[in-house]
Amino acid sequence: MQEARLCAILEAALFAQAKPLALEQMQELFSIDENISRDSIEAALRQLQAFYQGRGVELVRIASGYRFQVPFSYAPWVSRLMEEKPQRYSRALLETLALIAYRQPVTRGDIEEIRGVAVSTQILRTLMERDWIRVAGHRDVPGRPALYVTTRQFLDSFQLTRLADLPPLSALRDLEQINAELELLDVGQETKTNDVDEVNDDE
Amino acid sequence: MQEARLCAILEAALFAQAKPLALEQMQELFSIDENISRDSIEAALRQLQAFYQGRGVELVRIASGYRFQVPFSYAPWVSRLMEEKPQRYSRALLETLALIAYRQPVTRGDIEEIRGVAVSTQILRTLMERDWIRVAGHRDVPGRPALYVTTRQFLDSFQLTRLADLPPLSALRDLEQINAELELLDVGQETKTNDVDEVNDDE
Amino acid sequence: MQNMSSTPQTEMPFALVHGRAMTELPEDLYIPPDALEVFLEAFEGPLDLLLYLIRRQNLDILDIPVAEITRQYLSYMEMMQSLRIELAAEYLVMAAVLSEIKSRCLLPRLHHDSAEEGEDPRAELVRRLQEYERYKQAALDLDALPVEGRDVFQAQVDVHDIHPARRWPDVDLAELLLALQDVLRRSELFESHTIGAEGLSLRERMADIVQRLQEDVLLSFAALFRLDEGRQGIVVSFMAILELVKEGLIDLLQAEPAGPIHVRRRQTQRLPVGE
Repeated sequence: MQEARLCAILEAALFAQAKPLALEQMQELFSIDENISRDSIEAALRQLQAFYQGRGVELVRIASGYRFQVPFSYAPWVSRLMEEKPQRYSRALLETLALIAYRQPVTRGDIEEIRGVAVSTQILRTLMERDWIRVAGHRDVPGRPALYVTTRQFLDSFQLTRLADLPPLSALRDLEQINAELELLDVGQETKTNDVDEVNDDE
Repeated sequence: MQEARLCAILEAALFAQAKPLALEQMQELFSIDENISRDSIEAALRQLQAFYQGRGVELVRIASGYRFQVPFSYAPWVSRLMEEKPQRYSRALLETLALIAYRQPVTRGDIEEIRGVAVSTQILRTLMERDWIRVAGHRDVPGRPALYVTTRQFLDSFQLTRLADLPPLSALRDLEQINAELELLDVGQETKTNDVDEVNDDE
Repeated sequence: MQNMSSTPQTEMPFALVHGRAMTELPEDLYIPPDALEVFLEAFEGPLDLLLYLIRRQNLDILDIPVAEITRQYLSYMEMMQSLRIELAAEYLVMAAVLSEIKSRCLLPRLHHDSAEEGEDPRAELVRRLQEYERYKQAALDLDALPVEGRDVFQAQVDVHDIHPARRWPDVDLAELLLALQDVLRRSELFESHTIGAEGLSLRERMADIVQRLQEDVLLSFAALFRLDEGRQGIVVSFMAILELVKEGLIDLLQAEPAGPIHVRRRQTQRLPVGE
């Protein structure tokens, strides 16, 4: 199959589907006779990505695969078309989500301990309804509290391919080094380990 | 506004929803300051149309406005993408098929006699559509009922090289035991998947 | 509140606090009383409020002037209480924690190097503040990411004249056999009433087939059936053939798809025992 034709078929498929397409799904579009390798699909995707550079749509790779999307820079015009105005998320919701994303799996108790306030059931419900978090199990302690983790949908929604792509957490500093650090003009504030690597993802 | 920018904004708006956009709606995307005439929008749309000529999506004009759509020539691939999750075959269908396989050639009457209930025409039609059974002739009795046999496709579907590879009926009792064991295994596996450290979500 | 009574600030009437607000509280902490409730909602809890108090003064978390921060925190609490705004319990707990830290800081340290006195009383609070602050920042970072449906939009095009491909359910052989097993069991129930006379023995038929195969090396599959025996006879012959195949006594051969099937006896074999 010619590369241009392969590109056009992938383009048609990616635009036809309202969900991201995984490489495997793209491969399944073709019959065995058509003999399309994974490599040639990836090459065609790269070509499409280059082709759409700077246009009103872009081809992005996220956790579940590839999808065409309208870039951020066109949101002002596109959102005028939308009947429902996109909602803003409360700080309580975002902080709860951040704690789940960076420290998963966590219980509600873990979140409350760090935030210093109660987590409303409504927030957890909203996050579940958005399919950003799910209960992955229960911690083996009295009461067996639910353990929350983020979903693939969460990664997709935030344009991430995996958890390691989350913005890095700022470092914790040690109080005992305070005097030394302050004297040394407060250097090295952001060079310590970040937690993101601890959160494994099974992509 | 540069024409390329206008094109990209219209492209973004048209791709942002699967519904057609009327010229008036496109005009409303822009503020009065942006000062975009109907003519310049139409010129930009013609440019987009030309641009997408021969690609996997095309910009078409229909009664209610403009929209991007997948050209029909890509239907073979796109339709594979849209495949619905297949439903399971009914017990009645499987029983009918099994009886045809083991007792072929049989008439509908034969099957009904053994099953003790009527065989729906729909079941026979589905089995024929699936290319698992065919009419091999007619029994020489009043009414000349069709005689059903299984096809080569049936053997392929069940990974048999010939009918003789069908397990003998006497093996069926063993099968029941095996099945019971398999079910026990399944239950064991399901509880395992409830593991906690599985961070990501695979729909 | 009992927590408050241990601090000097509680003795101060609200009016005085009000009067000294310009000098002793960060300016923007003075808020018209009717807006205080809104102000409270702006904080995500006591840690958030404390961070605010610290950051307002460009202080490092690691170097909190506990006495000063505690004083500010408590006067803020007091304002809320005098306005009868109901405070979440967490705020009151924090007031107690702060007061305790403050009093421990005031105690003279007798032995600087002893393990007992080693820990800075502020350590736990500083740890919590830092921990909270990094997630507060992470939440802001998350919010800054382009979110689908808010900042970016999935591109979609019309596909109305393209229909989903037909896909058939998968069935495995075991499923088919289970279905057959069911139907046979049911049919046994039916047949026990109507049949019983014909008396065709499966073993007898098996022996019969093997007998015939000794004479001809290769027989047509169809030749093994006698139509005059009716359906019952055909079924018995068929089952006999299947049984013989299973026991490895005969082979069924089909040269091409849907072509004629032939039956052949295997080279080494034993006669089945007749009934």
